This record gives sequence, structure tokens and C-alpha cells, in this order.
Amino acid sequence: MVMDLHVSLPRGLTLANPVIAASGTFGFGPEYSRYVDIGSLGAVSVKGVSPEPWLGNPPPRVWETPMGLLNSIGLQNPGMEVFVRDDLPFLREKGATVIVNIIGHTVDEYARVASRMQGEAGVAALEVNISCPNIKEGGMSFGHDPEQAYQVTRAVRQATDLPVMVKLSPNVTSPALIAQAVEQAGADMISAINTVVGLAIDVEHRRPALGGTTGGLSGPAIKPIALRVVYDVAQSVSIPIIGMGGIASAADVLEFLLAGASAVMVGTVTFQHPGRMQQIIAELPQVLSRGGFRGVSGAVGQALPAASRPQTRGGDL
Amino acid sequence: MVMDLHVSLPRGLTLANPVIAASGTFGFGPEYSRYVDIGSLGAVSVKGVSPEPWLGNPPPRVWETPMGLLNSIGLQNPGMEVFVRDDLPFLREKGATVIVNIIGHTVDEYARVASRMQGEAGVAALEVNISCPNIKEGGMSFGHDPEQAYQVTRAVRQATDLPVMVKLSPNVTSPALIAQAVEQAGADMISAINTVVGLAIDVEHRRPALGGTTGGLSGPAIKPIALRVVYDVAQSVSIPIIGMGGIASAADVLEFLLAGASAVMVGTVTFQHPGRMQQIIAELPQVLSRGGFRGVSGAVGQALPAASRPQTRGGDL
Amino acid sequence: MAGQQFHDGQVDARIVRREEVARDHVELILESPALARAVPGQFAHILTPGMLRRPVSFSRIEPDSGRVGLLFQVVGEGTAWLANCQEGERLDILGPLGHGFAPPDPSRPWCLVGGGVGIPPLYSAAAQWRESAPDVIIGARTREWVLMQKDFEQLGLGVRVTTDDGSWGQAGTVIGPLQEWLEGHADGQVFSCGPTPMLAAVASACRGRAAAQVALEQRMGCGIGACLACVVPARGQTQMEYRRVCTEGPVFLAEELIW
Amino acid sequence: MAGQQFHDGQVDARIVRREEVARDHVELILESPALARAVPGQFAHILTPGMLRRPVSFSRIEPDSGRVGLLFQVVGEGTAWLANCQEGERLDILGPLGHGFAPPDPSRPWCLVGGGVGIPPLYSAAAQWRESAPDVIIGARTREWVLMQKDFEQLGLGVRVTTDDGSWGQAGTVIGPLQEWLEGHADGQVFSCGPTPMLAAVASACRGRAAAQVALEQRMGCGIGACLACVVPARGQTQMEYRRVCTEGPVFLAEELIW
Ligand SMILES: Cc1cc2nc3c(=O)[nH]c(=O)nc-3n(C[C@H](O)[C@H](O)[C@H](O)COP(=O)(O)OP(=O)(O)OC[C@H]3O[C@@H](n4cnc5c(N)ncnc54)[C@H](O)[C@@H]3O)c2cc1C
Ligand SMILES: Cc1cc2nc3c(=O)[nH]c(=O)nc-3n(C[C@H](O)[C@H](O)[C@H](O)COP(=O)(O)OP(=O)(O)OC[C@H]3O[C@@H](n4cnc5c(N)ncnc54)[C@H](O)[C@@H]3O)c2cc1C
Ligand SMILES: Cc1cc2nc3c(=O)[nH]c(=O)nc-3n(C[C@H](O)[C@H](O)[C@H](O)COP(=O)(O)O)c2cc1C
Ligand SMILES: Cc1cc2nc3c(=O)[nH]c(=O)nc-3n(C[C@H](O)[C@H](O)[C@H](O)COP(=O)(O)O)c2cc1C
Ligand code: FES
Ligand code: FES
Repeated sequence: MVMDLHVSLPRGLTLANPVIAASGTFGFGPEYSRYVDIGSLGAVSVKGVSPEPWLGNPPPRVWETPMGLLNSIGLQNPGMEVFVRDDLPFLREKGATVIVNIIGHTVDEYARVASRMQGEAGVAALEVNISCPNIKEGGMSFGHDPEQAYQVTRAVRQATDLPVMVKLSPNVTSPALIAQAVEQAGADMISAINTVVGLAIDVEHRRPALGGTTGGLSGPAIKPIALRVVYDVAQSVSIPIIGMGGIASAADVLEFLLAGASAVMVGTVTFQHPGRMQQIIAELPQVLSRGGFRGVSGAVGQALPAASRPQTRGGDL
Repeated sequence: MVMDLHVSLPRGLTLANPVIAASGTFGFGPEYSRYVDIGSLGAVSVKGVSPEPWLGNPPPRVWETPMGLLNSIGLQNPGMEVFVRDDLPFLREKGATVIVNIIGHTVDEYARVASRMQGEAGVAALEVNISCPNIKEGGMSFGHDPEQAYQVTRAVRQATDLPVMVKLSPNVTSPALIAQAVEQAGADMISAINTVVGLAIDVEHRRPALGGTTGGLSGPAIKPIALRVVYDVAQSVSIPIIGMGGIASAADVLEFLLAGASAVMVGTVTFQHPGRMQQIIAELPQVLSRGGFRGVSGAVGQALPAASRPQTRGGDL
Repeated sequence: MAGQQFHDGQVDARIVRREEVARDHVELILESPALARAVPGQFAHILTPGMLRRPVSFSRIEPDSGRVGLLFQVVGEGTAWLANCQEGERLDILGPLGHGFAPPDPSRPWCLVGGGVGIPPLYSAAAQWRESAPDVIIGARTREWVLMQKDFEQLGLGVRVTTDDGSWGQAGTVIGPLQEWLEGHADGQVFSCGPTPMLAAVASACRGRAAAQVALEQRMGCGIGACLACVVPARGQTQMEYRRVCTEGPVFLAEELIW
Repeated sequence: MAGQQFHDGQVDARIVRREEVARDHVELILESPALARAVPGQFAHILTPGMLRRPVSFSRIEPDSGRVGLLFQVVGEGTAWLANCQEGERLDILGPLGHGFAPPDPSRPWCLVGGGVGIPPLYSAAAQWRESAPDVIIGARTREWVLMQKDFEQLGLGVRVTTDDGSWGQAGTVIGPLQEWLEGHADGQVFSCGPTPMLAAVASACRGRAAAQVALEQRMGCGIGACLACVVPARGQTQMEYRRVCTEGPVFLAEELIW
């Protein structure tokens, strides 16, 4: 079957296929490269990178829930210099399309990571994480307030020519409002969703199960929430959306495309099945063709109300 | 095992046990009475009741998701007069402790239902639904804005002496803020959570799966979200909380009690297992005693930070 | 949870026979005197691993032997799980549920019009009221999915068959033969079950010419009238209203619905 | 999804033996030359129906026969599912994973200290480096959970046993016998595995007296170093840092950790 899987995104960013490894579930590249050809993925979004190393939250950091996973990693990372020195060369060598997920405690810290990545060979795009629910200061509030989301995005935009996507939180009354703010601030794309704030109780010890008390819920349990956010945001902005949340199959990918995503990210399911992303890429042509589509771009937004379908959203078809 | 299951709530509301049938999943009483002794439940919260009949949303109205259920019933109901005439006598006769879930398009409509129920024999309490995600006007916004939540609660409070609980939406940036607003407005209790807004795509027909486009997500998938809201709200107000969202077992009930709920509601699982609530009531003594508790009230809030544990919240112990 | 309790109306039914009646079509015969009290057109709401039970009509209802049949097509996870159940295993079923067919008036001509997995419940009606000897029109996409033709014939009934692809019987849909039947039979009674577009065509063909009872499908939650999930639009006294397929249906008079 | 693909480091291992070794304790013997290349202390990350795989250490590692053992206690849904697996069935495993025990220095005294399901991985170490003939101290809550005592004895090793309730061996924990052993053996090497509080006590007993390698447990996500879920606090060069049990561990030097 000849099926066009490639995805054209703003600022010349082109993906061979729409399946991207989600940030934080795929490390910095080498870890999964034994199980997956990371160069064959649409792209790899690395674990969030800050200017200086972050320690992260106390363990336990993961807890299972019905069809979901709670995590409170707390954005542990070795800082941008170690990333550029130790991980980026490997990713480059493997031919991965690298999206650097960036985090900071202040607007300035975000801008620092953005300008550090500017001009580093092998960095294809930036993903601005303003939505991690595991950081109480900084990160959390940026994604919860349109004005602050605007400020962070603007600062990153000014610090780099790279394609910039901003990652939205589902934990707000209106993700669409945040999306509009970051679009105005110059974001090229939106990625959505980050995890949903949740909590589990360790009944035996009569306390919250995670070291960080609350955590972020991911996995199939949140798929309907993610699809709703994508569907709403797609009607509120005209920049492309990278959808994610609970994707575990090629059929799930098609749901996200129809809801308005131009590409997708896949996270939690990789823990069960390291090879699942490659399998999804292999099965996508069949799923698209069964749905009556000739390529990825033709499916984007086809479940949106007529007025919002991609003709009017530009760029994808 | 001698285990004290009863729950004392404000304004003299006493439940024989903490397991309440959740609104909208248990009809108006007669439907499930063939499968369950509705008088043996802690209470029954009936389907939302408005002053006049509501038609509801077009079908399909339910869709399965991983460990979850999306619904867009749209609060179809025959109106308060039909409820009082046709259903209330049956509930009274069966000895059910009846909570009337009330809805309206305007503050005044809520108040009308509240005053209509005032003095009706058999009505034990009101649950003010300001959080149904399936109504675009009215219902939705009341629960999304502290000021409007305050207004609705205040109007209901003034219309009745009955115990009043207000049902919170998880679809806001801060449920705790809404909780504080309704506490100030005179709510006696809070119930949480209503469903989480979600969407599914019917891939075959390339459109949203539900007739109402988006729907409310319930079932085990949302349990961690519900526990997080209960845990946060318990630290923000001093009135009792009725917790719900994905409860399917007595162990789940204990999680909610430890997170700060004084009682719980059980919804979606009843569709699978009509008798599950009775089974939970039967198993609760063993689960409590394994956890080292001598009754329901002793478990309430025991996973909260020390400063928020029930000694300081009053009433439960 | 261990030790599921059963209540009145909830049945623990043993599978006594399992047969693959066509590609992707399985019939399970269950032993359950309680279910065998069903009226044709009623359904079983079956526990599967999903979040909701699965509604399936009775293909056979045998009060004497205390057995019923469920004949279904494998279309998704729930029916795939059911199709994998083996003889000797047990199903947790709510039922019989819903409002079945009203008995035909034996003094008037009677016809059954079924499509695909809508055929089996019509067989249970034919068997129950066999003295009224209905004419039978059944259709399917293709030959192998023409269900229960032999069963109808063993009741001594004349069966007209259509297939979309012409691989068996007459090419086309059941609507052609139905039109002919309606022309030949005044004051007739039509019982129909099948995909909703087919039922809409049946309703339209019968309008003003014959009394049609149709058995509908709709996505269900509780299956017992509590959740208001399973509604279809119907003609209310003054305006459109929603009626529940699980309780007011699955069998409706064609004219009470809005198609 | 149909047709799971397997990659280097991902193994499709057949269960060739299943044994209930004690109440709620099962040992599975798997055929897998790839896994049988494991170092004692490494683990298998096993696909179960849950959202995450389940880490279990190797109880036996037999490169010659290409077999490994997994001995686990049933504590929740994942291990209950595993315990239900039958001979002939296959497991989807990532492994061998993690950093196992460094070989003992044969010129120095060596002791194994295990508690509960921490005993099996020590057996694999004892078998691998049997020429170094360790002393063995194992403990459990109660008699029937003293695992693999016979296996150690069949290696010709002396085994001291403790039980919390005194139902077998000496009453008390493994720490008493360990203290005695440390007094009697200068410059010793201790390998330990068991519940974290026990390991903390072992670490404290060994501090300044013997080199202790401890195998830790922590809740895991990926199992391969990518998600940073499985960390434990360790002494960094200037301050506390987190190390990954799945990658830097499960075996750590006791003194590198913060207890
Ligand atoms: C009253 C009634 C009687 C029925 N009788 C029969 C019968 O005799 N034989 C038969 O083959 N089928 C029958 N159906 C359809 C049958 O219920 C569905 O095919 C079945 O539920 C599909 O489940 P699944 O998990 O395999 O499919 P999935 O598509 O995975 O199911 C997903 C969800 O959608 C629901 N659903 C999917 N298709 C339908 C449908 N057509 N109608 C209602 N709900 C649906 C499922 O119950 C489930 O909740 C009947 C439906 C109704 C309402
Ligand atoms: C490196 C390593 C080696 C291990 N080796 C063994 C062994 O040889 N024998 C044995 O009996 N057990 C061993 N364990 C513990 C074993 O992993 C858990 O008992 C098992 O994961 C419990 O799964 P469950 O679904 O039955 O329990 P549940 O409590 O239902 O599991 C819920 C979640 O918590 C995790 N979890 C629960 N307990 C533990 C634990 N103690 N450590 C890590 N994660 C846990 C599960 O993996 C799962 O993700 C080991 C753990 C680790 C980290
Ligand atoms: C363990 C873990 C760590 C994560 N870390 C990050 C992160 O560093 N930056 C980020 O933007 N998202 C992070 N996420 C969120 C994921 O990228 C993704 O948005 C989310 O998990 C939903 O997708 P999924 O359901 O496919 O996992 C993390 C998720 C998990 C499970
Ligand atoms: C089909 C359906 C209908 C519902 N209708 C109402 C309603 O009328 N009023 C209301 O307050 N909540 C309604 N709810 C929400 C439930 O009461 C409950 O808050 C939610 O389902 C979470 O609990 P659960 O996961 O146990 O179902 C409805 C839920 C479902 C599934
Ligand atoms: S399925 Fe619940 S009312 Fe019909
Ligand atoms: S489990 Fe993912 S890093 Fe260890």
C-alpha cells in the first residue's frame, strides 16, 4: 500500500510519519534505542530540560490506576549543558528528529534553554512545557494563566528561530483560551495534552501513594479528555496541533487526526511495549486506507464541525 | 464484626452507611429496586430534576472508553411536579433516604426546585448540580465560576431548610476555590466529582461519537482525578465532602474516606453490577477493620496532611 | 469482586451449546428457565469485560426445556469475548428485558421482515406464534449471513430471501418483496428487525398500509430504564419526545417513532 | 494489538515448569538462553495485564540449560496473574535488566543475608560463585516463607535461618546472626536482598566493618532507565542525588545510598 505518512509542519519541520515519542517517557534517546530504531520515528521529544540540573520529587514516583498511570517524576534532569554534551550527539548520530522539551522556573529560564538550543545541530524543534503538574512553582502556573502562557511563549519565540510548540495543560477551565494566548505570542504549534492531575491513596500506609502527593495521570484512561482538548483547541486556533494522551494503537492515532491533530505523541504505552510506536507506524497505512484516506494529512480534522475543517486551517493538506 | 457504618452529616442528616447511589445512574428509584433494596443504601440521589421537563440530548448518549464511560444524557427529566407525583411516593414507601439532585437554567430555576422540595415528606437533602458538563448554557457556567456558584448556592440556601450539598465540577482550574465559594454561600456539604468533559471519535462515521458532541467521563478511569479533587477540597473547606468517581469496590470507598470524604456515591459500576452497592456495604466492615478502623468516621481524612485531619474539621468523629 | 450476588432479574445462565452459524456469527444456547419466560423481541443484557453490558435479543425461547438462544455477530470486543465463551461456562445476564412484540392478530395476514442479525428475534416470534403462520422475508449482505433460513422452513413457513450481492435468493433488499407482500395483503401486520435504515424503509413502506412493529437498536447503559441513554425520538402528544429502547422498546409501533 | 513484535532485549520466554513453593509463592522456570546470560541480581521486567510491567529478580540462572527461574510472592493483581500462568505458556519479558552483583573476592569471607522474596536472587549468586562458598543467613516472617533453604544446602553451604515468630530456626531477624558473623569475620563481603527496612539495618550493621552490596526494590515504570521513576536517594559528589534502581541498581553498594 502506498500511503503518504509524512507531515509538514511550520518553519520547514517535516516528519517522516506522525508518530512522535512523548517527552518524559522516552528518556534522552539512548535508553530505548535498543528496542526501537529511533531514527524511524516521526520524532523524539526528550525529557524536559532546564538550564541547571533539577533533582525531582521523592519516590515512589509512579502508581498504577485503572487503565492509567500516575507519575510524579518532578522533571528530574541533568540540565541543558549535560544534555547537549552527552545526549544530543547520540540522537544526531541515530538520525532522530529531535524535539527538545524545555522547562524553567522563570520566564528567563525558559528563554535560556531556548537560546542554548538555537543553532545546536540536531535540534529540530522546541516543545515548551508550561503544563507539568508535578512542579508547584513556575511550570504549573505558566500553563494555567493565559497571560503567563503568553509571556513564556513570547520569550522563547524571541530567543530562537526554531519551530516552537507549546504544550498545554488539561487542568484548566479552558485550554482553548491558553491556546489562543500562545498562538498570539508566536507559537508555531500546540502539543496537547500533558497529564491530568490526580492522586492515589496508599491504603496500607494511610497516605498519598506518590512521594510528590499528587501526580500526573497518563495512559488510555485519559484518551477521551485528550481528544476533547484537541477537538476544542482545533476550533480555536489555526496553528497545527500535536495530539497525545492514551494512544496505544493506530486506530487511536486516527481518532486524534480526525479530532484535529496533525501528528501525535505516544507515551505511557511504550513502558508496556517498547516497540509499539514502530508497530503503529507499520499499521497506520492500513488503518488510514480502511478509513478512506490516502495519507495522514487528508484525515486531519475531518471530525470537526464543517467550518473548522482543515481547508480553513491551512498548511496540512 | 461489629462495625459502625453510620454517617452523621449536617442538619441532622444521618445515613445508615456511607454508600449512596449517584445521581443519573440510578434513575428515580423504581428502576433498580428489583435488583437492590434501595432502603438499605446509605441514600439515593435521584436523576437531576428541573422545574419543567427537559428533553435531553440526541442519541447516541453513551460511549465506552478505556475503563471509562462517556455520557451525554443532557439531563433529560420530566420536571419536578412529575417527580413529586410519580416517584417520590415510591421512594418514601421503600424507606429510601432521598437526595434530590436539582438543576436549572437560571439561579431562579434552582431556587424554584429547592422550594418545591421544601416540606415534601421523604426528601432528606438536596444536591445542587452546578457541574453537569452536558449542558452548554446555565449548568456548565455556574460550576465554573466562584461568583456564580456562590449565587446559586445562596439562592438554594434561602429557599430551603433541608441539608444542601453542592456538586462540584472537576473541569476547572481550581475546584477548591469553587468549594470555598459555596461553603461561604451556606452549603452544608460538597459532593465531588461530577464527570470530566471528554470526547470520542466515531472513526467509521468521521464524527464525534456522542449526539451531544462532548460528554462526561465517569467510571474507574477518573478515580485518581476524583481523589485529587476530594483531597484538595478537604484541605480548603470545613464542611463534609461526599466523594465519588470510579468507585467499584469497598477498597475504593476506603481510599475516598482516607482522602477526606465522609461518605461516597457510586455510579457507573451499577450498570455492570446492579447489586454492587449492597456488596460494598457488606464488605466495608472487613475492609475497614483490615485497615485498623473501628468505623467509617474514624477513617475520614486520615491520609490528609496532619493539619487538615478531621480533629480540626469537626463533626465526623 | 469475588462472590458476585445474583438478584431477581439477574441470571447466572449456563451455556449448553455453542455453534458457529456463519462466519463471525455465533449462537449460544443457554439453560435458564427464568430467561425462557421471555416474550419474543425482549433481550438479554450480558456482562462482558467492558464497562457496559451487551444487549442481545433472544433467537430462541423454549419455555418447556428452559432454554434460550442468543445469536450474534462479532463486531467488537464484547461480542468477540462472548463468541469465545465455551459450553459449560456461565453468563451473568439481566433479563429478560424490554418490551417485546405484541402477539399478532391471527385473523389478519402477518409478515416478518428481517435483516442480518435482526433475523434471529423474528425467528423466536415465528416459533412462538407459529399457528399464525407468517410469511417470512429475510435479507443479508451476502449468502452466508442469511441467518436461520432452515429454522423458519422447519416451522413450515415460506421464506423469501434477498442478498445485497445477489449471491442467494433475489438480489436487492427486503423492501422489494415487502412492497409486493403489502400489495397482496390488505390490513396486514408486519414485524421487523434489522439495521435502522432498513427499519426506516420498512416503516415508510407500511405507512397507511399495514401495522408495523419494529425492534430497534440503540447504545445502552443500564438496560433497565434508569440512565436514559438508549433513547430514540418519538412522537409525543404535543411535540417530539425521547423513548427508551430498553424499556418502552426495543419493539415500537413504527408510527410512534420519528424516523 | 495483534502480532507483538520482539526486539533485541525483549524475550518471548516459555514457561517450562511452575511450582508452588510455599503458600502464595510460585516459582516459574523459563526457557530462554538470552535471559540465562543474566548476572545474579539482575531482573526480568514482565508484561502482565496491568499498565506497567512487573520486575522480578532471577532465582536461578542456568546458562548451560538456557533456563532461568523467577520466584515471587503473590501480593497483587500482577503477581496473581503471573502465578496463574501455566507450563507451556509464554511471557513477554524485557531483560536481563539492571546492574547485578559484582563478583565476590574469593580471598575474603563472604556472607549472604536475605529476607523473604529477597532470598531467591541471593541463591542465584550463591550458585554462580559457589567456589567462594558464602555463609548464608536467611529470614522470613514464618516457617513456610523461608525460601530455598534446601537449594542452598544442596550447594553444600551452611545456612542460618531466622523467623520473626520463631517457628523455624532462630526467633528474630537476620540482623542478630549477621552481627555475629561480622564479629567473626574481618574484611568481609556481604550480599543482601530483602525488604528495605531490613536492608537499612544490614547497611548500618556493615558500616565500617564489611563491604555490603544490597539489591533494592522500587516502583518502576520503564525498567530501562528512561522514565526516572525508580529512583532512590544516594550520596552525590556534593549533595544528595537520585539513582535509578533499574539501571544503576538494583544492586548498590550500601554506602552509596542514603538510608
Ligand atoms: C435491544 C438490542 C438487541 C440486539 N440484539 C442483537 C442480536 O440479537 N444479535 C446481534 O448480533 N446484535 C444484537 N444487538 C447489537 C449488539 O448489542 C451489538 O452488536 C453489541 O453490543 C456490540 O458489542 P461489541 O463490544 O462487540 O462492539 P463494540 O462496537 O466494541 O461496542 C462498543 C459499545 O457500543 C455498543 N454497541 C455497538 N454496536 C451496537 C448496536 N448495534 N446496538 C447497540 N449497542 C451497540 C456496545 O454495546 C458497547 O457498549 C442488539 C442491540 C440491541 C440494543
Ligand atoms: C528489581 C526488583 C526485583 C524484584 N524481585 C522480586 C522477586 O524476586 N520476587 C518477588 O516476589 N518480588 C520481587 N520484586 C517485587 C515485585 O516486583 C512486586 O511484588 C510486584 O511488582 C507486585 O506486583 P502486583 O501487581 O502483584 O502488586 P500490586 O501491588 O498490585 O502492584 C501495583 C504496582 O506496584 C508495583 N509494586 C508493588 N510492589 C512492589 C515492590 N515491592 N517493588 C516494586 N514495585 C512494586 C507493581 O510493579 C505495580 O506497578 C522485585 C522488585 C524489584 C523492583
Ligand atoms: C513518567 C512520565 C514523565 C513525563 N515527563 C514529561 C516531561 O518531562 N515533559 C513533558 O512535557 N511531559 C512529560 N510527560 C507527559 C507526556 O509527555 C504525555 O503528555 C502524557 O504522558 C500523555 O500521553 P500518554 O498517555 O501517551 O502517556 C511525562 C509522562 C510520564 C508518564
Ligand atoms: C449516565 C449518567 C448520568 C448522569 N446524570 C447525572 C445527573 O443527572 N446529575 C448529576 O449531578 N450527576 C450525574 N451524573 C454524574 C454521576 O452522578 C457521578 O458524578 C459520576 O458518574 C462519577 O461517578 P461514577 O464514576 O461512580 O459514575 C451522571 C453520570 C452518568 C454516567
Ligand atoms: S439503557 Fe439505561 S435507560 Fe435504557
Ligand atoms: S523504571 Fe524507568 S528509569 Fe527506572
